[in-house]
Amino acid sequence: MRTESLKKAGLAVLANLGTLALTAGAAYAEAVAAAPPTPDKGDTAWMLVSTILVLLMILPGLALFYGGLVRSKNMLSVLTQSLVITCIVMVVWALWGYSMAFTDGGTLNAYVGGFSKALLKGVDTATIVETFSRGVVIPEIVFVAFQMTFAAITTALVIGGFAERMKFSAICVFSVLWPTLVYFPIAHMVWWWPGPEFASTNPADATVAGAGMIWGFGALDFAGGTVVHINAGIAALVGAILCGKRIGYKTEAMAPHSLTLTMVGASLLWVGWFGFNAGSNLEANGYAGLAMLNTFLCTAAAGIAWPAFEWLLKGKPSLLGAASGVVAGLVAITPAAGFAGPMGAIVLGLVVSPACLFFVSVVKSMFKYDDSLDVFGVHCIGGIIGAIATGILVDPALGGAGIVDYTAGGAAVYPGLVPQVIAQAKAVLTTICWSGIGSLIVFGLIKLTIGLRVKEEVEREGLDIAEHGERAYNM
Amino acid sequence: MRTESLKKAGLAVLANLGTLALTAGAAYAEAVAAAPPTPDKGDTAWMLVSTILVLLMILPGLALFYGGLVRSKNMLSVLTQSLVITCIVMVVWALWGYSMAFTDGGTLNAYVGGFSKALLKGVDTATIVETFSRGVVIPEIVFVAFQMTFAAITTALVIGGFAERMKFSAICVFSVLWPTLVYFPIAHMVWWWPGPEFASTNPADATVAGAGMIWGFGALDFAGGTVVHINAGIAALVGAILCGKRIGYKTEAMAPHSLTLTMVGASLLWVGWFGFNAGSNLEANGYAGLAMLNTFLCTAAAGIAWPAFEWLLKGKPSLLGAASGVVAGLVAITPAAGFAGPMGAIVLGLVVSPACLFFVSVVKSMFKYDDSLDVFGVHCIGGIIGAIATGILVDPALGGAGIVDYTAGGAAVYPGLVPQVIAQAKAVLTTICWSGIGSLIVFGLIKLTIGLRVKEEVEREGLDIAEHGERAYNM
Amino acid sequence: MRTESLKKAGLAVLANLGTLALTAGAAYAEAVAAAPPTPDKGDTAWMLVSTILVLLMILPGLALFYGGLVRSKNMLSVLTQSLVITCIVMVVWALWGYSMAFTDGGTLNAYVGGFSKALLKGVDTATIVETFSRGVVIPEIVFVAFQMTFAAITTALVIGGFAERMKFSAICVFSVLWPTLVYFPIAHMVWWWPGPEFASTNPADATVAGAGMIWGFGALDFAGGTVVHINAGIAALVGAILCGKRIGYKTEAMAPHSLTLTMVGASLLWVGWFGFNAGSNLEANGYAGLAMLNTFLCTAAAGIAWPAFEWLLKGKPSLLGAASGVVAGLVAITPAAGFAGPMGAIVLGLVVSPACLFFVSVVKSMFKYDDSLDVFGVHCIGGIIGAIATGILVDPALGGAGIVDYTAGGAAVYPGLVPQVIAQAKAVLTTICWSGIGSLIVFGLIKLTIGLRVKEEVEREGLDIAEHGERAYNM
Amino acid sequence: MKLITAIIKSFKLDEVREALSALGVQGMTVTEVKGYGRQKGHTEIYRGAEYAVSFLPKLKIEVAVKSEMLGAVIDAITSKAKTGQIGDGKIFVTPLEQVVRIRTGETDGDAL
Amino acid sequence: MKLITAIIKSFKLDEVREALSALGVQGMTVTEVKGYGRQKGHTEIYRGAEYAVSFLPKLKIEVAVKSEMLGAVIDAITSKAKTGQIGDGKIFVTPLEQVVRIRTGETDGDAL
Amino acid sequence: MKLITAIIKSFKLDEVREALSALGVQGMTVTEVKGYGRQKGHTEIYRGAEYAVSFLPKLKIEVAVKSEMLGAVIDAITSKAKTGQIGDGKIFVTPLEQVVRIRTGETDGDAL
Ligand SMILES: Nc1ncnc2c1ncn2[C@@H]1O[C@H](COP(=O)(O)OP(=O)(O)O)[C@@H](O)[C@H]1O
Ligand SMILES: Nc1ncnc2c1ncn2[C@@H]1O[C@H](COP(=O)(O)OP(=O)(O)O)[C@@H](O)[C@H]1O
Ligand SMILES: Nc1ncnc2c1ncn2[C@@H]1O[C@H](COP(=O)(O)OP(=O)(O)O)[C@@H](O)[C@H]1O
Repeated sequence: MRTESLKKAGLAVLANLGTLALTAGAAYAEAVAAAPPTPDKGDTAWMLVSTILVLLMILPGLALFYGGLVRSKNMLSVLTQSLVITCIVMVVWALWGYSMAFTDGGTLNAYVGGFSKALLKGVDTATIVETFSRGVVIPEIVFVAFQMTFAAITTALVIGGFAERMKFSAICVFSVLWPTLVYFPIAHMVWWWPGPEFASTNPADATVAGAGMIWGFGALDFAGGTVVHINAGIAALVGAILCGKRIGYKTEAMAPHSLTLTMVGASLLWVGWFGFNAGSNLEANGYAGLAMLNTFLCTAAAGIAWPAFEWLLKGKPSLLGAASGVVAGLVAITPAAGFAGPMGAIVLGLVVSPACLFFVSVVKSMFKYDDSLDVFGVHCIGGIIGAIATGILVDPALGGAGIVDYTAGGAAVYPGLVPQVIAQAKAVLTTICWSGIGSLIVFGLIKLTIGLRVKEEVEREGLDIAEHGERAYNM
Repeated sequence: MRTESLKKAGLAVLANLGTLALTAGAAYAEAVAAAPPTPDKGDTAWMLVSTILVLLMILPGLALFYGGLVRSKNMLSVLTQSLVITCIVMVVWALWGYSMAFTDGGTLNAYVGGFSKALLKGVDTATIVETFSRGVVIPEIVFVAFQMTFAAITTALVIGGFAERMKFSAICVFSVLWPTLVYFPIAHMVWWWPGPEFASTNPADATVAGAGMIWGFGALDFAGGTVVHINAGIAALVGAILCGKRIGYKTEAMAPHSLTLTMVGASLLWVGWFGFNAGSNLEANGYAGLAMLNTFLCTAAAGIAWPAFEWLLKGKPSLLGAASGVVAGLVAITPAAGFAGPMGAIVLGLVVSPACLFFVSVVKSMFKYDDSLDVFGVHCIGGIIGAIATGILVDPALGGAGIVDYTAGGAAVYPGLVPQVIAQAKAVLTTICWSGIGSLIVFGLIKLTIGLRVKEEVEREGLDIAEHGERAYNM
Repeated sequence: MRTESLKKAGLAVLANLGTLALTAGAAYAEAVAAAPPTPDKGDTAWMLVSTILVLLMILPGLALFYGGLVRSKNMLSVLTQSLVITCIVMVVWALWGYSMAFTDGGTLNAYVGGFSKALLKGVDTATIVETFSRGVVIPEIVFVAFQMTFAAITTALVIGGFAERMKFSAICVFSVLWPTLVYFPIAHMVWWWPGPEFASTNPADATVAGAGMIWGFGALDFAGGTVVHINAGIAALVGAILCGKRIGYKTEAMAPHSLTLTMVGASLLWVGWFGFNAGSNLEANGYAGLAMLNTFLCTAAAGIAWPAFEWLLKGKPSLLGAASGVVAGLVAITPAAGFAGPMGAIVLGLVVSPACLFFVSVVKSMFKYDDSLDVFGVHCIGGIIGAIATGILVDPALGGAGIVDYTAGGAAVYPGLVPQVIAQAKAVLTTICWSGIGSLIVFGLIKLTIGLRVKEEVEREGLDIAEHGERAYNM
Repeated sequence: MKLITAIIKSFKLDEVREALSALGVQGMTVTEVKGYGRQKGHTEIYRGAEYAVSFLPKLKIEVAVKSEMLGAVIDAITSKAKTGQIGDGKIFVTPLEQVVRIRTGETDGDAL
Repeated sequence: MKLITAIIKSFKLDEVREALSALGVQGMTVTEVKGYGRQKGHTEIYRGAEYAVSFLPKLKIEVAVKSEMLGAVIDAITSKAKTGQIGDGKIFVTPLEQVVRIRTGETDGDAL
Repeated sequence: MKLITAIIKSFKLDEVREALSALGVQGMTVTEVKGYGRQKGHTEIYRGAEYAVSFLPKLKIEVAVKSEMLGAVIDAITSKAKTGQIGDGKIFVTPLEQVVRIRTGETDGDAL
């Protein structure tokens, strides 16, 4: 088994070791009880900051990135949706989401956690969670907050697929159901594992047995390429198709009402993404530095490549192209952030931009779906490319960081191109299926009950006035 | 005496222990001299970041939140006022503010500090201040900067009450006088105390004797519910009344010129508020994590509740409602941030929004004052609700963190609902009175000398062109 | 020799000690090999954050500050240029920039580094670099990222000089050539030195011999007054002159299209500048606190002084004046951030604003060059004032922090006003010459080959549509 | 029929609209315009540069009326839009030959 | 010659322009306006305060045509801009005495 | 009296205004408009989607003058607004029956 040694962006909660002790043996549990590790304040400070940065990504980052792209009559609807989704998902996370993602799920553990920490029961200022380094921990309450922002941004990302036409009431229901059926399980499958202490002191099989299913594939996902981006991209596509095209799609001009705001949004996404990617390291050390540097370089390369290809193909390099490239680069490096080397990150950036550009301009036109803000074309496609590339770029021979083998004292190993890429592909496919089916159920249910779409007059007049009773601008 | 053991968001400056040694006894002073604690770099890093975050709250956070709500002809006046107030208060803080707030005031110590640190005398890279944990310190110079941002934002908050009509010269004078007469004393009354080392090694009475008056009530205020929000809210109301209503108030449409910017401002307030609330912990540990999580959850709940009530009552959930809810939630959780439990924070958020909504829509219309941007309705009312609720939610039986009893080795205690709520109420009332009277003096003085209000033509044409010679937009 | 002991914002890479061991002697090298220092996680966390903050300064900070000042038809061109320059410089930095700036340059070491770390060879999660305190290190990969953002912002600053008229293709070529010929060498000259360990254990001459030329002058530059601001200011002036004036300059109204955005940009510059200034300390300690406090106070004073002088001279204090003052204050304090005392910082702020105001209004009109966004008048002039003032304000007698004398166990010394100001002046002059000549070569080359300037119709219609095929706003 | 075009100060719109409604005028069209006239503009200073802004924001109201309404409408506008200070604006009357209501195809008097 | 001024709903612009082009009309000028009429506005609520917004965004199209084109142009606009719902807009026809093309100095019919 | 309506390129406004002032014209009203004509627009591409933008930003100047000024004003506008390139714009002249100055109630010639 090669999977036991993968360094993964999830972690075991020490409090759960009781459960896991079935396989772990009593000796370790006692040792932990004897001398529990204390959080380093540098790590805690970094994780507090990372959490704040992910909020910045959503509010106002994503809200502006998306908002700038719609027509001004729908601006407030995008902003309101982003803001209210964030609020709803956070409350849901505290009530049952954290528990569903980050506790042992008993017989369903391969797919989802349980309800033992519902209402954050047992989480207080003294409880801790492990990072990826043996013996290094951070306060659990900080981890709860950090992961909460991931749930919120993933859900908010989805709305770009059906912007300018979905009912606000449908959005509200979606933001409760979708995380519950789709996000929390996938987060559990990818990020839940027994932790480094257990992994270092137990046979590999035991660690896999205690982990989520996708973790068990041996797939690498440093900061959420599958959980966040592929997941959101698929959901957006499903939502876009079920909702139908916007009135006037492809016949009326639907130019972005403020590329200025879109650029501000893209910039704040970049700034905040360091909380996402380097924060996912859970520790302030050289690996966080690597994740940061990669997040700079892949993004920079992608930010060059997209407008460069536009320049070649359509004669003009555009700001929206550069901003789209930046986002595509950020998406692609997400799973690879702490695994690739800096030169690998640059190459990834150069590849992801033309691929996404091809999708949003050629493929989208071919299949004639109306993914308003290209969530599928940028996040899902970029996420898939990043996920697969991670399996390649992690190779130390290519400058990658290798995979931590906990059973071998934390040595960096690489199982070889084929098995690793297969593991990545399995993770991608599982995510696509789970998210596709789950999203279909969620949007289908809403469509059949309260309905997904606003009335035609509302869509024509703009959602701002009709749904929210306000206008974005009164100049 | 129950008050000695309260954990409060203020701290003793070790350099002052000489003064305090009158009560502390020579033994401790020597011990400190023998082995002064060194700041942990994780704590220092966190406090540097927190300070920056509070600046982000004002510039551009608050400036945009307020600016978006005024008519475009007055946009620059709001921005200029926010920016210049921040600058003035910072300079005043360095000259005499820090000293007035955070030194021993001798015979006036119950109300205000002295001038021993005027011009930051004696503050250098080596001096330190205590946090709330015994033996944990941070560099004093960082504390000076952190607290400076609090003085600046509080003063800037006030201008929302009389936006679109006050003279810029009056604003400038206000920003020197008001902090001096109102803010610095209240900060001293709430946050000045002998510190954990002293409190742990002395009888409770001695600690109270060395502390500011409101601290002495035993009132809890984690991050400034009284000092910042109730205080600014009252001052805004007084300013609004003395300044009089805007021309056209209630007869002309005064729709916000850019809710987009208001939303950006609200988002940045949220992002920056973690510096405010979690930073007020002065340490990067689990309590900072608790303050952060509460700041997420109360805000999220309030951000849901406000538009939900609008939906119920007026038929449409609005963006401005959601943004107002977010701010109300942030205000309410401020005093409670490190005291309430996560579920308590959610409940607080659900309560504060309808209360503020009621004030800004019903009460304000009833009393017919023109608090332009609802500083009173949101900050003062939200602050009062938060302050009172803190006394309840801190109860460990409700999931709260309890109150540190330094004389009992740092154990968490709770004096009971009635005494604690009374302590909170006394703090609220004292703040209302001091701020009300102080603000009346300040605005009254300005009105009688240079005048508060611009001429009618200026108000009609807009303050931007008339007072600043510029327009915000030239599209 | 007085120069050996200066505390400078550059540092030795331990990996280079092999080279330096020629002078250092084998004993030290062995000692280091025996027990390499480990990064403190608090320092690492702080440097991660600082790096992110500098990105925030550019994107969206600088982009908005500049963008708001141009006419709306050229908004996207400014944004695209800022974004794409940032991307290009980052990639160039990883490929050869870091190596040219921060490695030993062999025989050319006084002027520029070598290519030993091209493609970031040898930089990984385990390599470390020294800070300014003996025995204190941070991960090299974090330092690479931190310094990368400096290279990017300096290059992006330059475009303000010739905004609204330069071809995008010329901008792209510039952003590869200029850093290579101008920025990397100057960064090396100012910031490359053998580091505190070497300096503490070797004669002063040996340290100077291993350092860059300007470092060798004994000049102080805490965070890049010369490298960043004077450098960018000169390059902008050269570019503006070679490019020629905008059509309609001084005859048509060219009012800023959105002072709102300019204010947001100035605010984010201030927020991010703490990463720049306090981050340049490379450690989270009291000196970072001092740099932060000075960055607050000088900026605040300058933000008051500029509109105050406008008020006196032209009758109205403007927002653009306050924002310009803020930027001038930030520029001026940059070289002095960790050296001046708080009161010195206030004085510096009060001085720099009227000086820059005089330049942008009087001198610029006299010489009739079209430095579109006053990069020369604010950054170069402000930078020169700051650089010279640093030599005065560092004096402990004026409240300054003094200069670390590593050969005397880290004591704070001051060589006297005259020698220190001469050292500062030499640094300023060297930078002006190198940047002036280098920029002339770069812009001259571009002018002679692909040309610098857009066609007249393009300039009239606006660069957005003609060069990027988009409009910023579709309201 | 006549087309009445009035240039007025922006803050007078609501009063004018109400007065016209009271007269039975059922529709009007408003445009944001910049006016140049006897009313002086102002100077804007951006950093060093001074710009004389000679165009001031005004509103243009267009009302199509039956000829017999002309006097009443002009009086209403004049009285409501007047502040007595320079820059109050002007009223222009042009002949209107034909009116069509798009929704119904009604014409002329019926279309107003 | 006639100057035709039509107030229409914004989203009808492209259809109208195409129809006019098909008739051989080579130019037109469009302005964003606010219309007040039988079509009711909406209420906006900002925190407590409610505003009745009685002006709705419309587009004004101005087309100068030779008199013989008048009927065809009116028909084209009427048919394309019609949704059948209140607020579709109006067409106004005013006499046009003279037209000059600035570029060439051509006048009247030649200038259109 | 005549109402002169000119569509011109935006950057020509200041020159035209000065020329008219020189002729003694004391007022004018300017509107931002979008023009469609022989001058081709451009294509905008947003991610995949291409939009042909056929409307270009222009300024509309309205000047009410006494009939005897007509020729001079037309000449002034024509000469100042001309670049010789397609899209320079047009001048339309319509009859003006009545003018009122709101401030004073003066009418016609006195009101200009
Ligand atoms: N001859 C004119 N043609 C068109 N519009 C005019 C003319 N004269 C004035 N206006 C419009 O009327 C407005 C008010 O005119 P002004 O001369 O400033 O004051 P008053 O109306 O009090 O005489 C101007 O801003 C302009 O929009
Ligand atoms: N008398 C009028 N004068 C000028 N414009 C008018 C007049 N009546 C209507 N309009 C314009 O026509 C638009 C549509 O009119 P409205 O009465 O709402 O519906 P309909 O055209 O279906 O009768 C209005 O918004 C206004 O811009
Ligand atoms: N028939 C028309 N009716 C109204 N406006 C017109 C007409 N023809 C042209 N215009 C206006 O004049 C502008 C310039 O016309 P265009 O045909 O592009 O160039 P030119 O004036 O050089 O012939 C157009 O953008 C439009 O605003």
